[in-house]
Amino acid sequence: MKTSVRNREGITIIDLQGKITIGEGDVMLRDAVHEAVAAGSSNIVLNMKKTSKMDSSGMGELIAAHEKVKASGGMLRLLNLPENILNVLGVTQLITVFDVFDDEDEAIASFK
Amino acid sequence: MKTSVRNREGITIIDLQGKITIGEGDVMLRDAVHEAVAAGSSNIVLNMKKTSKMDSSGMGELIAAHEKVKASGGMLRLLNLPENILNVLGVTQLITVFDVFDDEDEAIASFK
Amino acid sequence: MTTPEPTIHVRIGSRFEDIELVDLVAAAALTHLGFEEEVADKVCLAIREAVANAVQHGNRLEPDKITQVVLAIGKEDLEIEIKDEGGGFDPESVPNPLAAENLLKPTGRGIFLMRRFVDAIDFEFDDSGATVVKLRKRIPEPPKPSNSESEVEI
Amino acid sequence: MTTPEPTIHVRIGSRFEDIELVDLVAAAALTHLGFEEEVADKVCLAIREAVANAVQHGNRLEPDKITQVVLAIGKEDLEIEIKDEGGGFDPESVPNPLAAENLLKPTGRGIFLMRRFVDAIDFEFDDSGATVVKLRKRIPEPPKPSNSESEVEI
Ligand SMILES: Nc1ncnc2c1ncn2[C@@H]1O[C@H](COP(=O)(O)OP(=O)(O)O)[C@@H](O)[C@H]1O
Ligand SMILES: Nc1ncnc2c1ncn2[C@@H]1O[C@H](COP(=O)(O)OP(=O)(O)O)[C@@H](O)[C@H]1O
Repeated sequence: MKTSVRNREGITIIDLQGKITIGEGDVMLRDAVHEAVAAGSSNIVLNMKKTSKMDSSGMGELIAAHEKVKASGGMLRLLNLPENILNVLGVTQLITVFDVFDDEDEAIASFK
Repeated sequence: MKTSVRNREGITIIDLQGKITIGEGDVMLRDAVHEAVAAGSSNIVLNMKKTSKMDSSGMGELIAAHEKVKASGGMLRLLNLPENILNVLGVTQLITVFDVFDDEDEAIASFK
Repeated sequence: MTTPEPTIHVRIGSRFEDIELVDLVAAAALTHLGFEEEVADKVCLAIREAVANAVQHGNRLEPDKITQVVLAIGKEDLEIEIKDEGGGFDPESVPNPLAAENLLKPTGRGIFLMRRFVDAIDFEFDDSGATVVKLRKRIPEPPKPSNSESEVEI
Repeated sequence: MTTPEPTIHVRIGSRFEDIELVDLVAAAALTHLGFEEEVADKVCLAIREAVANAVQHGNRLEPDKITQVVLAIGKEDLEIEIKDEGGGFDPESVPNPLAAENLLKPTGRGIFLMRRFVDAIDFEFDDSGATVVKLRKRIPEPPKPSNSESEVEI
């Protein structure tokens, strides 16, 4: 897993690439979100366009990220969910918890 | 493995797609060459652009094809060898047995 | 005597990175059996969850404890067994992750995902209490290897 | 006590299509170990040739005879064993396929390819005479799984 962080109009976008799975990808997702929040970002977009798979540990970290950002007074958005990840979030009904976008501009605009 | 046959200027081109390996691909290569020779083709080009791998059984059938075509009074040419197949034909020195081309027009012209 | 059914037996320690190995090997077997990628992804996720539980809950990440995975390719079904050296647990008492009070919990979705993505699941506990999770998934028809496509035109 | 080394044990009948299964499983293991595709292709070909010999020459395609392949992931090397239930043979008497008189022979390149594509090869014959081919290949450094790449920028 690989994470990289960029900024657009005051919103932090974290691009996730690879597997958000137990033991590594999950930890890296957590670290990236914690560091962004610690650096003062309140509104965060997770861009999952290049996320290849996610297991239940990854889902757990996604929920933890959601809670963490909310606790810091901000909001979390998910962007560009691949079909397989949409599917597991649907099956577990986690999809109801998240705000999901297909378009980066719209995700950014949603914070206004 | 998948074979399909076409004709250009009296030359038979057999396009090979997939694995030329023991038990299936090797047999299909043999059948395709035998059928072409039986149908009266004497000059044959094997287009291996979409050949994914070849094992020693596949190499054996390549030699058998070469001998078969020669016995019928024609010539066999190999076209578009992928890197990995070039490599195994090099290691086994079979590359010295075959006329190899990178360009279909040149392969066709070589029969003139 | 009939041809024996192919089996793949993967034996790993209790490290997270070994879960990845099992995932890749299972994906290779599913590809060979002609599963569509979308279905293969789901079955692999079910296997991954069972292996993660064996490594984490069963073997508690103790480095010398073994997790074993067997993939047995039957005539109609792929049977998968995941075995640890742990103390077992009561599958009946695992809470429903879809219940409103559990929806935001960070854990508790593994067994649920297994149930959803295979045709049958069974938990057995051997004499020592160790868990054997048995998963079963129907092999798609025709159950031919991936290189079986053929088309000869003369 | 140290973490046990992962092993993959594939048990197949003596059918050609099962060779494909071994190839895919071996490729998955090599990917996991970080082998470059070009090297992985060569090691898989060596394994494929050994399995084809076990199925064809050792077990003579008799459907009830078993071919077993073990991939043991050591600290530095991948050790591969291919075992059949045949009558063995004399590896010393296998002719050199590069010799002019053999160059156009349709067979006889399998063992040669194995020797070229792994670091070490050994033939053993058990009490019944059955062949065990042992191949060894150095695992590339760093011997980390394929998902280990990381880059965090804040
Ligand atoms: N192999 C196992 N050995 C011991 N306990 C297990 C095992 N598998 C599952 N469990 C128990 O069942 C619970 C639910 O498992 P699961 O649904 O996979 O969610 P999670 O692993 O996220 O907790 C675990 O928290 C654990 O207590
Ligand atoms: N597992 C085996 N059992 C019995 N004989 C074998 C075995 N492996 C190889 N041989 C013998 O060694 C010969 C050379 O093998 P190889 O180099 O792979 O070429 P090929 O299989 O094309 O003949 C075979 O023809 C066979 O006689």
